[in-house]
Amino acid sequence: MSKDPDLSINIGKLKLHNPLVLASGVLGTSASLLYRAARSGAGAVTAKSCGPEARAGHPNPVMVEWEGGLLNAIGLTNPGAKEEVALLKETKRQLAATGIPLFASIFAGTPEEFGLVAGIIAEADPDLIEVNISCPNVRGDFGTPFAADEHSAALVTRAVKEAVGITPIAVKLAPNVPNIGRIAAAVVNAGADAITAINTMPGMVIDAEACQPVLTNRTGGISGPALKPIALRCVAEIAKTVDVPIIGTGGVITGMDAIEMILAGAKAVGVGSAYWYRGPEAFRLIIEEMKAFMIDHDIQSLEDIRGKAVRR
Amino acid sequence: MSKDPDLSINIGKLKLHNPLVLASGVLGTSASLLYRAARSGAGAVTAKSCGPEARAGHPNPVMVEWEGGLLNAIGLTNPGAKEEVALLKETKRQLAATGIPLFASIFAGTPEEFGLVAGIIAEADPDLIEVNISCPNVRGDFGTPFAADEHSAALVTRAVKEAVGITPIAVKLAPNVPNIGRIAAAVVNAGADAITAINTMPGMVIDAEACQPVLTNRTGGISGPALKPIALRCVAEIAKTVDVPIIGTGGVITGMDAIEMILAGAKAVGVGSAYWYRGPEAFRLIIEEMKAFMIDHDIQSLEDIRGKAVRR
Amino acid sequence: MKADFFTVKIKRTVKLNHRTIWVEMNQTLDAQPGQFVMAWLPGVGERPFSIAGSAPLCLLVVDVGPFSQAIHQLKPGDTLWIKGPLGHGFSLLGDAAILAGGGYGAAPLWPLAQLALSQGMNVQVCLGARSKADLLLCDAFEEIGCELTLATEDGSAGETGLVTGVVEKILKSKKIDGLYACGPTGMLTALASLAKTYNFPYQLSWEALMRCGMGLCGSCEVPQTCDPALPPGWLACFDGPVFRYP
Amino acid sequence: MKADFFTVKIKRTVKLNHRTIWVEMNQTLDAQPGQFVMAWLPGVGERPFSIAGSAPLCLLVVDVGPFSQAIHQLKPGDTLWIKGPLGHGFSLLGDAAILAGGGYGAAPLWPLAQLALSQGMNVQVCLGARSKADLLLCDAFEEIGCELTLATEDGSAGETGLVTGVVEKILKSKKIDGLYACGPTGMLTALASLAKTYNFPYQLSWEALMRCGMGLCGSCEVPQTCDPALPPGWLACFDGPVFRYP
Ligand SMILES: Cc1cc2nc3c(=O)[nH]c(=O)nc-3n(C[C@H](O)[C@H](O)[C@H](O)COP(=O)(O)OP(=O)(O)OC[C@H]3O[C@@H](n4cnc5c(N)ncnc54)[C@H](O)[C@@H]3O)c2cc1C
Ligand SMILES: Cc1cc2nc3c(=O)[nH]c(=O)nc-3n(C[C@H](O)[C@H](O)[C@H](O)COP(=O)(O)OP(=O)(O)OC[C@H]3O[C@@H](n4cnc5c(N)ncnc54)[C@H](O)[C@@H]3O)c2cc1C
Ligand SMILES: Cc1cc2nc3c(=O)[nH]c(=O)nc-3n(C[C@H](O)[C@H](O)[C@H](O)COP(=O)(O)O)c2cc1C
Ligand SMILES: Cc1cc2nc3c(=O)[nH]c(=O)nc-3n(C[C@H](O)[C@H](O)[C@H](O)COP(=O)(O)O)c2cc1C
Ligand code: FES
Ligand code: FES
Repeated sequence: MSKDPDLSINIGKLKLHNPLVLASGVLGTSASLLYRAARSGAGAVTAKSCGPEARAGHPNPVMVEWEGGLLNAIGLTNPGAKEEVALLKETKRQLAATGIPLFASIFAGTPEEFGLVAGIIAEADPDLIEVNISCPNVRGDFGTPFAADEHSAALVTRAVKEAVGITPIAVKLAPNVPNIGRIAAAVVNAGADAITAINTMPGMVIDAEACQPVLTNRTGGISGPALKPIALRCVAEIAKTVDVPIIGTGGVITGMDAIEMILAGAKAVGVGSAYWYRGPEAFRLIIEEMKAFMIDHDIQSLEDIRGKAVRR
Repeated sequence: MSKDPDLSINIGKLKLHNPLVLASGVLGTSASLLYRAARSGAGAVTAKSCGPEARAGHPNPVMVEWEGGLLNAIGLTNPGAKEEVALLKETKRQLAATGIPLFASIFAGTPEEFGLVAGIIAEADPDLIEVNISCPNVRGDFGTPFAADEHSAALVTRAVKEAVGITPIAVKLAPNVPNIGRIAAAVVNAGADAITAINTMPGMVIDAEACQPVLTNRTGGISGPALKPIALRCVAEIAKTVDVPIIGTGGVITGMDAIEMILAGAKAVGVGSAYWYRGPEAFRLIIEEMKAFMIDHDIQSLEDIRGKAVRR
Repeated sequence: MKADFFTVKIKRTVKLNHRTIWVEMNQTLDAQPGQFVMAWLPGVGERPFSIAGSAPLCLLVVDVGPFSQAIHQLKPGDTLWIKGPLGHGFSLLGDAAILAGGGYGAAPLWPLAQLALSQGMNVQVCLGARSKADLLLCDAFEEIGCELTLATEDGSAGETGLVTGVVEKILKSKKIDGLYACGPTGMLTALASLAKTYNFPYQLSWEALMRCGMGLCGSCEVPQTCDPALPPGWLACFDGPVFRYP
Repeated sequence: MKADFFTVKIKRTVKLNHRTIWVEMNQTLDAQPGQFVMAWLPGVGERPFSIAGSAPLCLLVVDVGPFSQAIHQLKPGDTLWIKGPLGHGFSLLGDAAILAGGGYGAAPLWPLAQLALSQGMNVQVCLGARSKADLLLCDAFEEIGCELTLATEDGSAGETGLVTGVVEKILKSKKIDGLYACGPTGMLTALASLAKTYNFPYQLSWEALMRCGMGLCGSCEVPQTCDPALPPGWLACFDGPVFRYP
């Protein structure tokens, strides 16, 4: 019960005052929204993924709740890399006083294009660039995600790494692969400084009455509670395989979920859908619950329990 | 409201009086259990997967319920192919009067071994042999599932097809692949008469208090409600790609779920975890609910709505 | 709140003016005035609408494009898919309220007026539109006992000009405990600054492009340029649609 | 029923005989007599145990192998993981009951006896074991007002022989409305045929190897060779552990 538990963590040289990272695509579409998330308790915030050109995204419906979680196919709505630089710069300005790191997120259609977008985004000097090779909602345009195989994942990683210089990069992986550890190893070998796992799991919600999938895009990405056991398994598998920091993401709604993610081997913890389930206070609530658990169990720092559930 | 809706379907030459198929591994461990499922309303029943040798399975805990579904790692407990033949023969004897088809299910460690097991099992003359190339719970022993890539999946399919002669085979696919349509196409080209989709999704449930995964095997397979949107998406993707009957399996708990599965393109509908959620009356309840929906919507036969939600 | 769709059947539709209908469903939806729903028509789209009545659920729909047009085609017995109620609505203060609506902004004010009257409040309703033919629910507000003032840009009914003008007059002349408004962004921005000038509490129901409707995608952010009193990153779908100040 | 684990703390353990303890937890579990729990000790395993008391939750644990041994090591304040209550328990019939327990089969009979007495029933308890030292809960049953008859194989207490013998004597001599039993499979098989011979309603709590505990894996099927009255495919974890006949 003595001193307050230490929730701070490092991702490489970056220091986060707590491990919670606003997940990409959730409220990361403007400087003010990122600022709001930061002020409401996030340890770091990630901007919505941006690509080479502006995209309007898919027509509505783009999101629906089902029994076990959420399903979305926003369709990577974004203003394009050039505009995004302005957004990121403004965000950095607003965040400066808080000391809370800003992560950018990028996607593209080819490894070369990934390099180009990364180069543009690097101008804004984000604290980290997340490389989204795993969005399930843009198949039609971009083919099977690069996260699907080691070779493509590595190619993208290398292209981005070359383009951004010293800015650290995290590669964001997809759960619908047979062996995520192998993909993780490939991107780490190719230069990834961190791994974000996982993106949403592809799914479909059908409305029998309507005789149609609910989302206009038909398929979407599953997030929220139903994703948690999938994410924990992926994080555990990655933690077994590589040594870089993992931003464990998927279905973290409570402090207990976040603790589980860290027990599975995550360094930081992505938080997205929790905003829906718990409202704008999500970060603060999760932090409080983590602290309560740590005090109860006499845990001084997260490093003491990281990966503990899966170490042999 | 006129005549009773027709729930019967065909899988190749097999006629099922309704589309519900007891999923492999759920209560398919003895003739009496298979008989019970058949008597309780199933249109067909699948025996628990059997391999070349007897296996005790994993130590307890082997199963746990979580917020959105179930997680199991039974570990393919089975008496080995030779014993299984006796079990299947006895089951056929008991089922004879009901006219309800019996599906066997097999797994093995190499394509050749799959052929061997299939050959042995074929002696029992099951109505169909399901080829389980997708069990997530035996990695340690059997490496990445064959369902992970087109080439291995096709090799196994061909080996089994050659071994069994005219007995129809269904190949059971895994959800954790980037492109399930491609795997489906490969196994159909290699001779699969039907496809069962999907097996459980790999996952992990961690107990923070215990600082451990709950299952002794650490990881397990997710089934039940949380699997449904994943299964629907897989079935829709497979239905777009190939023309063989699909046994749509995953998270079907209610009649509405079954209807959704058929709207996604399934011919038959696998039912496993529903036994837990709804008890031994699961089949009968699902059938009643399907009929009620069909009457309400003036649907005469399932063929009228099959694939309707995903046809362009 | 659970954001999945459920179906309702259309009980009847009533034409309110040349391009507006009132749609009554066959079931109720427990909601506060000012909350909204996402309405889905499979194959057509999904759009946000204010809850114009909750027992039974009613919507007021202006035909401005493909989706609203499709709603106009619906017949009694047809199905509509609804997700909601979503967001946060109005909450009444004091004894005297002024409700200002521009165009279909009258929709959420209708249940609010009913609630205010049932609580014994004095309710002043100001409606504005381009011209007389575009005004909505005037008779309805009057019949239930609201004091009604109108403004049209072309002077075809009530005062000539914007609804902000008539609101300002009333604020100057009467004791009012709160201003409640819904309408186009420009109108709300003007009302917000008006209310601040006269130091009135106000509750404005903002519009914005809604995509997820669940406070996740960021699409419906209302920037501080609309009203400097808005906190940074304010989301119409989740924090609003009603913004309450102070 | 939800089959996830929750934690309970050990309040105290009491030694009942050379290899058996009574474990009392710090919380209650709403359950019927005859239902069971799966107990999990991380790193050790998970095993089924009858609920021997529900307010607070109590288990009776015989040390027969690694898991039960680990339970014997637990101290007050230690944590145990519980999944349950699972399955279906006993349901009392009529005015006079005979409860027959073999070994730790006494466990589920204890809350059943309490319930029966509280309903004003006459309760006859027959306990059997290898020898006197193995008998469980004898004093307890007697103290609350049950009539007690014992049987040991070595004759060290009560009648010499099996519990089935004493049960048969009572069935012959008294008006009994139902037989309730828990114990080794052989004992239950014998009791089932005995009850059928004398045409008595019976409820037997069967044991079987439990894996999922949720009626899915098929591991705990009790075959008709154990009791021909069992329906085909009867599962101890889900349909039982108590089988009621007729
Ligand atoms: C909180 C809220 C409450 C509303 N309440 C009502 C109401 O009670 N009655 C009513 O008639 N209308 C209401 N609207 C506006 C209504 O959503 C639009 O009129 C409708 O979406 C038009 O769709 P359409 O396909 O017919 O036209 P479109 O051609 O698609 O669009 C016409 C205009 O409608 C608006 N619009 C389109 N899509 C959206 C969207 N996803 N979110 C917000 N605005 C959009 C834009 O201003 C657009 O220019 C409300 C909007 C919001 C945000
Ligand atoms: C419905 C039910 C209620 C029970 N109630 C009690 C009770 O109240 N008190 C008590 O002491 N024991 C009870 N048991 C038995 C208890 O589960 C075993 O004693 C315990 O599992 C032994 O585990 P172990 O690791 O100590 O020994 P092990 O060496 O693992 O096994 C010793 C013996 O225990 C039995 N056993 C082992 N694993 C299982 C399993 N998964 N399921 C069923 N039996 C198993 C087998 O007969 C085995 O030979 C009950 C069993 C069942 C099925
Ligand atoms: C509405 C929404 C939009 C998303 N957009 C993106 C995106 O643009 N880029 C990305 O990498 N991930 C995106 N994601 C995935 C999240 O970053 C996260 O990986 C996923 O939602 C799982 O976390 P959660 O369960 O906490 O939401 C999006 C998720 C949601 C719910
Ligand atoms: C306890 C359990 C055991 C299973 N064992 C097998 C198996 O042996 N072979 C197999 O192909 N699938 C097995 N499965 C997977 C099911 O057949 C089915 O694909 C999956 O559970 C999804 O369906 P559901 O959500 O209806 O349960 C098992 C599932 C469960 C829950
Ligand atoms: S519409 Fe997505 S956040 Fe409001
Ligand atoms: S233990 Fe699995 S069915 Fe009973």
